[in-house]
Amino acid sequence: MPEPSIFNKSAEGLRGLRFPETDICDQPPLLPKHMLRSKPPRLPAVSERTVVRHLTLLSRENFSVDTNFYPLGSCTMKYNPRINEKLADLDGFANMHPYQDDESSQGTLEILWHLQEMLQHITGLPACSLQPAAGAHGELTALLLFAALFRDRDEKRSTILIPDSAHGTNPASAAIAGFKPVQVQSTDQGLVDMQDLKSKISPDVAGMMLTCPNTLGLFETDVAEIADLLHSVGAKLYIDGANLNAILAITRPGDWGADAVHINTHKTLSTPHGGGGPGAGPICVSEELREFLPRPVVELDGAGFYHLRYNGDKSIGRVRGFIGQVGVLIRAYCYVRSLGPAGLREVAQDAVLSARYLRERCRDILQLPYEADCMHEFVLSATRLKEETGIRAMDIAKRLLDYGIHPPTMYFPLTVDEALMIEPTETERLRMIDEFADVLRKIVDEAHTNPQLLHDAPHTRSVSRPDEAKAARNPDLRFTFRPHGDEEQAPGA
Amino acid sequence: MPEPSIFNKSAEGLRGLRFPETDICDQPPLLPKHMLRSKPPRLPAVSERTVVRHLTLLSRENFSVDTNFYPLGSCTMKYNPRINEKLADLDGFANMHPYQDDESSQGTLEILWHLQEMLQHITGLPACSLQPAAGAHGELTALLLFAALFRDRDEKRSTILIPDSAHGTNPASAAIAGFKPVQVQSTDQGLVDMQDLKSKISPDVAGMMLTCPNTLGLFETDVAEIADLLHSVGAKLYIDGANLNAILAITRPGDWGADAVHINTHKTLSTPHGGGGPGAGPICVSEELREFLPRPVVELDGAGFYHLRYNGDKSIGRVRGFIGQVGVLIRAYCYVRSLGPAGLREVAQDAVLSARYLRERCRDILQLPYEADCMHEFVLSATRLKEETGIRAMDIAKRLLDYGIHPPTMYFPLTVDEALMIEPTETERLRMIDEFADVLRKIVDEAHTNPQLLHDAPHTRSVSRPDEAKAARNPDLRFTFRPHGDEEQAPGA
Amino acid sequence: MPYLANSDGMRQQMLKAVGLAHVDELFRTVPEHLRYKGHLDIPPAITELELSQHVSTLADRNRPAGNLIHFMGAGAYDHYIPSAIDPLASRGEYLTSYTPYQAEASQGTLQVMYEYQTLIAELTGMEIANASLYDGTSAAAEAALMAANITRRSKVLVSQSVHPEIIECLKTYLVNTHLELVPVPYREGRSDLPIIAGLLDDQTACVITQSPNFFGIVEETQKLVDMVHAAGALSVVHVDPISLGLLEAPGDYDADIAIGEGQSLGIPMQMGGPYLGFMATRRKWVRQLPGRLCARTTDRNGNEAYCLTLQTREQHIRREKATSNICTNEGLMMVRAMLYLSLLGAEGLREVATLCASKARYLADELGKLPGFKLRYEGPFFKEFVLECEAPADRVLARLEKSGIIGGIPLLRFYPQMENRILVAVTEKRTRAELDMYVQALRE
Amino acid sequence: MPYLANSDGMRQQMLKAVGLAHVDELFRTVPEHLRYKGHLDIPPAITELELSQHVSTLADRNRPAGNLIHFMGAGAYDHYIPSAIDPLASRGEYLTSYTPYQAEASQGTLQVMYEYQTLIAELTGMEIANASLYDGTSAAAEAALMAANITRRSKVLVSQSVHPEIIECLKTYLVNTHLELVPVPYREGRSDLPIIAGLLDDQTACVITQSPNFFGIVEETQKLVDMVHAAGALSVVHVDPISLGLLEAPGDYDADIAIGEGQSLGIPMQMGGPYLGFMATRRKWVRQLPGRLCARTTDRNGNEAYCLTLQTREQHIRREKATSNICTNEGLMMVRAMLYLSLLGAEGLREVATLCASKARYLADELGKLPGFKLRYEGPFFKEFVLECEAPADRVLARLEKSGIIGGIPLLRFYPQMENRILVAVTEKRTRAELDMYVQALRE
Ligand SMILES: Cc1ncc(COP(=O)(O)O)c(C=O)c1O
Ligand SMILES: Cc1ncc(COP(=O)(O)O)c(C=O)c1O
Repeated sequence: MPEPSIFNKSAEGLRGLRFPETDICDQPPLLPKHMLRSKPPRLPAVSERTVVRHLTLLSRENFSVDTNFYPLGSCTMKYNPRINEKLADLDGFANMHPYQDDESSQGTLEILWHLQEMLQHITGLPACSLQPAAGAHGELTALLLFAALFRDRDEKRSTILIPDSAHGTNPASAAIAGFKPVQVQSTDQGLVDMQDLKSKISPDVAGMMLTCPNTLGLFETDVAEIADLLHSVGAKLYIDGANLNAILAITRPGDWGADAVHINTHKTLSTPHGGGGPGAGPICVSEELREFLPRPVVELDGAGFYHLRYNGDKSIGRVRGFIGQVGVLIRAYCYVRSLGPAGLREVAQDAVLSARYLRERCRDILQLPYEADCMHEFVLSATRLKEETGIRAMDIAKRLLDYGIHPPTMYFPLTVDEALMIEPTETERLRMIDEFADVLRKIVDEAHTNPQLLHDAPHTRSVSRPDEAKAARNPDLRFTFRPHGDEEQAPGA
Repeated sequence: MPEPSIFNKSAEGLRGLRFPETDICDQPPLLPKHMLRSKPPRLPAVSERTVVRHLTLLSRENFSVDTNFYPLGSCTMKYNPRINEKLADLDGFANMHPYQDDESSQGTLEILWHLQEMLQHITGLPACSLQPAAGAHGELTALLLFAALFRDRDEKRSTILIPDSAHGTNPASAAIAGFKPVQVQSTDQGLVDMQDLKSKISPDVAGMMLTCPNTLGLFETDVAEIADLLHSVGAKLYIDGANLNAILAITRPGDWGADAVHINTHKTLSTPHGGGGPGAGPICVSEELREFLPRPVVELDGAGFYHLRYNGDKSIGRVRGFIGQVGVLIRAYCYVRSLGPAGLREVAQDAVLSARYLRERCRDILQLPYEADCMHEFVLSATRLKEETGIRAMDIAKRLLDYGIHPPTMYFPLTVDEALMIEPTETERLRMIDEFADVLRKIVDEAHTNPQLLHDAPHTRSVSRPDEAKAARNPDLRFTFRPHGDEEQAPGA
Repeated sequence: MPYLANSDGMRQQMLKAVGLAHVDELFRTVPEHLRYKGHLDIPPAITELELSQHVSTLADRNRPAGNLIHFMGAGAYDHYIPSAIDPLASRGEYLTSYTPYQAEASQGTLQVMYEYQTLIAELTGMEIANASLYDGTSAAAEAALMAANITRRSKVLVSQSVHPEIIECLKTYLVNTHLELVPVPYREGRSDLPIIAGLLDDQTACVITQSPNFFGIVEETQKLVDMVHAAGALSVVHVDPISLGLLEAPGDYDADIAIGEGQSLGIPMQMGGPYLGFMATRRKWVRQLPGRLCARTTDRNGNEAYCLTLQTREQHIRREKATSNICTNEGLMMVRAMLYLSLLGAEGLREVATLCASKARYLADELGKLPGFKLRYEGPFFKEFVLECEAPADRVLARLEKSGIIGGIPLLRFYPQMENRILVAVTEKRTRAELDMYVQALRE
Repeated sequence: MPYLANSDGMRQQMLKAVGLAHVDELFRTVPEHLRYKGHLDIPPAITELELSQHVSTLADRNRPAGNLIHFMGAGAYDHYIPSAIDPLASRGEYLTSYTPYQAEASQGTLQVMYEYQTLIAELTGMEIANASLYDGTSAAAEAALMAANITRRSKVLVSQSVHPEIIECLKTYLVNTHLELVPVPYREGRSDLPIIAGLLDDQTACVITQSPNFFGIVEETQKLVDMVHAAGALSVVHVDPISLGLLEAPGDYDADIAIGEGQSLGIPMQMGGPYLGFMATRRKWVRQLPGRLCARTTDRNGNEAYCLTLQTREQHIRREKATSNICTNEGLMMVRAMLYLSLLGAEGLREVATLCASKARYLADELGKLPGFKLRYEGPFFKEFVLECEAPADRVLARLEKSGIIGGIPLLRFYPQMENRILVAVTEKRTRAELDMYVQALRE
């Protein structure tokens, strides 16, 4: 039985929460009549119990890290420690207003300042802004810093170079920031094609956005040369840090010559992904970009007092309200403190080891498009299987659901056909990783013996594949109320 | 796939939690060698993530109030408000040591004192002990009070009268308290047989334990006469308050002449049942029993100061450690405050109305053994269906699971054959109650058309009916470790 | 180390299987000279017990709202958070899942998303809503880009009665683009309609206003929208979702894009984030909308099913042509807002809104009677108002703090000329006694 | 009203369906003169917001352990609670389910129960364990009844080095039965073996001791058990579960019934309850065991399944012949203990135990060096010890409190002659600095 809509459970007179009567008497009308709402919104009228049951039952329809192996490449779906949730929710953090003065918020500021420092050490860059709300937001912020720097120097540069294997946010961020993204080819080894890159380098280039390790899970071995090349024409190197999990305490973007990098806390630093967010995308930048950072930044004075600095003439301003995703950042701080430098290094080692091991186990099941050592993730291609059986990466993905495993990232990066990008992470056990390989083999067998089983997968979920074409044709984006109001149709209500 | 045992996930070297190194150096051996454990317990060695996944997946195997209609008669499985959980978990309550002095625990003591008062008002009796840990514990405590009273008066009384429809805890508590339980017949109306009762009344009778409304959901209309009868021979009336939900603010045991009553907070006052507990079973008693109450009791002095009184020569002592189920009692207090007197009355009205309505809807589906108006619950009998189809109450119960409904209480009370005791509670919606009746009708149809379907039910759970006979024959009560230690066998691990 | 899944034994086994002798060989593709040889200057690992003690000590160094009587607002408010929200939103199945790209493994999140979209559409009176943006501030920038995209025009007017951080954020987003941002001075705490009228031209993509505005004043939105429409531009209005329990909704006055900060909908203040940007608009502009969208459709068996839709608007499909670069959004905050609105219903929302308005009015009236204090603006306000003091605001606030009252936000923080002004916000949590204490503290 | 599921309209519909005109008619079977006509003297309903403010204020009136440096023990201890416990144990599926009578709808709770039974059996070194009793104190009474039942003997000896509340509870349970309780004085803080030997006879059902005992001292359990067995009686030993990370387990010294208070296993102190009584024993006595039991078995398809078993021991089947009257037990606390032991594992438990013992030893040694203070007993102790002061204990404790230290429990509370003694407990949460503060505060 599918869980009905909350709107179908609505019945006049029911309530989930009541508020006290006002204790203020004899007030004149509070607001002029024409400003008042005449038609109330059709929010559901339901009891608390109905809401609790609804959300509890719906939650069971989700796969999650807490319930399933979730080797979603590029997303680093690792375990989210519960202590971090608990600490970030402490009253002393949760109930702080963003405009409280520094003196009354020393606890949070101390955490944020230390996190800035930690991220600087991890990335090897000297300055940090915690403001961006997610990875893409960090990309945008950093590109705006580049723009500000060039504006400050009266240089006109309008191009941002981006490899073809890049994540979609890279070109999108470049465009939103007002730049023209230009694509750089990859070699058949899956790395930046240095020839192509050189051909596109010019004084109009403001910078390059490079993911390293890249989205194929490969380390860009030429990264230092790329940095030099860019710098030689006065352009900047931006590192998309989505894959930092592979290189924590192993190698640092700052040491490659990068000018800026973002960190996805919700990947590398294990803040939970929440079904789509929130994350945080702090950036670290070089000394010359520091003065352009958004405000506020957290500073520590000689007397051991932490404060938010809001001034700075050259700051780009701000990319969001208030300080940043503070609640998320506290979790990230806790995570780094729990691991320490040695632990961070072990994270990277184990993440890479798991991927390498799993890749080895998968090599004869599907195709490995690239032979180079992978880092924390690797891509498989189902092209041959598709030719042989008509079974696509999509079908494999859906069939995995029947085995209780969340599918890898599909059809990304775009440079590989029928791609499945697999990232086991350091928090999944050998036994489960072995099981994944076994299941994948079984599915490939099924593709040969019973392809229909895969075309029709999944079989064990509450729904089969949704008709996405129909959804997009005339999108049904909200509940349709019946003309007569009382919506109650649902028993589970 | 069933979730493997946590012991099958164990692998040497893993840990869910680490503790700091000691910061104390150079200590001599802490304890003599012969006192030290030589063989460590075989607890699992697993990471936090393994534990989280294990318990999360297992939780989904449960039906619960949060996820299913749960009309389990006699158990009052009503909605458990979340605010009560949140407030009882506040640091100021959760981290209090039971021996802190009164001065540092005024907040908790104030709540407990007020709860004593509230329960006294609800039951109509002047004194209260919050100590008992559950209903059965309250029964035992009250019977020990009776014994203490008679000892104090040098009266020797050894019999406790108990109706045949009583819950098993009643005779069990009487026996544990050192009394001899004697059974009283019910009439074919489902009420205490006054003739039989009179025949068993004697000066050896210490008291009677009466559930009212009784376990058939019927109000014992002769309750005041019963009290008089008992009192006429110097015996006491104990009311088993498990069914108080039906009569909150409607009628009060104290006004019937009861000498003692227990309240199951985990039923009537909505503290969650936790898969078996914890509950709390505070008792309210008459003035003459007050001095025998267990210690401590909470008192309020003239200066507005709350304190725990531990002295009292005649106190029976204590039936457990410390003060009582304080965390549970705080939830009960919150619940009563949220409803107030008018709300409590509405609870009773709605609970009874739902039962009456559902009974009406079920009357032509199975047999109604008693015609009298029911209170908050009612009993159906499947005797006729069993004769006609071989389908028993048990089969109906198991088939209900396939429809996502938790079965009613089965085969209780013992006075009804093939009993299904149904308590919808005031927190379940009309729509769901209607659905229950529809499903029950459907199941009875299935009993005629496809009895095998019912014999084999449930079909939709992760297990079918467990072999209880096998379980009892040679009970497997704990994991069997393999001789060689490392238990890892489980993929989901 | 905590959180790692494999034991040393397992590691050895894996290394062997991939033919390596030592973990360092895993990083062979990292050029030798790029390998980090140092020791990160980060404190060594601590155990959960130590972390818990350490971070709790830091939390205690803060002075959160609960310990004080709190009148700060300006976009983040101390509203009551219903108790059912935390235990539900924190269920592992919501907390630890990814963006619901795999629909069959995400029907839970997807249905919540669909219901959230409906709730926001209803709340704002608009046709459709997306499934969240980073926050209410960046939502304004997204709206400006969207309006420019729809109208193919390049001028963005913003009233300076809008929150100054929103204006700052707009500047930051737009400075390197072809769009021109024109801030329009306000008058007596309200958008200056005549000036806006004068600036509206055939290059104006949109006019951004806020109501209740930064100073708490309810704008004359209907007039404004009519004016904007007359110039062929779009009206973007930033609203307080709680206010919509009482005030006219953007859909009622025909606004084109409604945005706002969802923090008030069951999200703790947590010093600024994570919050929840919401956005609602007309159905015809769905393809210009930034952010994720969930649609109801059918599965292969014809059963109801939910999935993400119109992903061709998004960066992972359309790349540089996407309507926005947003990827990770505020999913879990959306779950909280969905819960909040479902628990309150229209009635509950009306009650909260009325309590806020009534208490704010009471406090304003009482403060206005004190010598040395007056309301700065006369316009009708919702839950926030500007108090003008004879004395410098910081002195007044310091006096209040002695009584355990955080009296509001000194406007000097945003405007150098506003040294004597305090922005005071009143939520339903403030009791009459607390309001009277506020007045009393200033009377003494 | 909150929590009620039906609206007035629905109520009317239902009333009509049952043929009644008014709700009062629902109670026709309640004799008129018994109906309550008054108005309950209970405060009127308050909303969630008001309740939350009211109860939070009360919580603030307490001074919980976290705000102080805490050395209280005597059966309830301030141990660290791993953070994964709360979010898992509070999942609605565990929190709001009933006793798992319907096995197919309760496999979650049942499997946890089975694993808990295994964990407790392992921890105590015993063959089997039940699925909880009310608490560690009443568990002693249940054990006495069980021993009497097994041996068909009637004398119960209890050493007075057992927690005085346990002795009081035993008295309360046994006073009206045919069983005789004989408290045996202790000597130098330990069970007096010669006296016990003298009292043991062929009517002795069991001897109840505690180790570490009420004064923190580890008893000579092996000798004691041998003696008890020699008399054909059973040895009931009450143990601190944390101590079993370090100390010999009851099974090691061949005890017959091991009981204890499980609060230390991840359950907050919450001023005394709900806690968790555990009990473990020999397999041959399973039919005499009180409390619920879960067994692993197979279902009809031969798959592994769990169910309650041997319910014929229990009150709902066997009524007055049941082994105990317990029905509702401490299910959710059992889930917490299962989580605690799984998270720590044997290694973690050993670490906690060692930290407690080591810190307790350090504090005792340092305090012993101060003039005016000495350790009262010489026996080896685990995490608790008795400090003897020259000054009255309450004066000493008051001095400590000035430094924010709750120095322990004044033993005067239990024994009139112990005016100068303090029972001091040290858990792994106390830091070296805090121990030094304690010493410092008494040195001054
Ligand atoms: C390589 C890469 N870059 C950037 C992003 C965008 O990060 P976010 O989702 O935090 O905005 C992602 C997210 O999936 C990514 O995988
Ligand atoms: C009628 C009746 N009496 C007593 C009890 C025992 O209460 P508890 O389980 O709280 O010990 C119950 C519990 O089911 C009951 O239904």
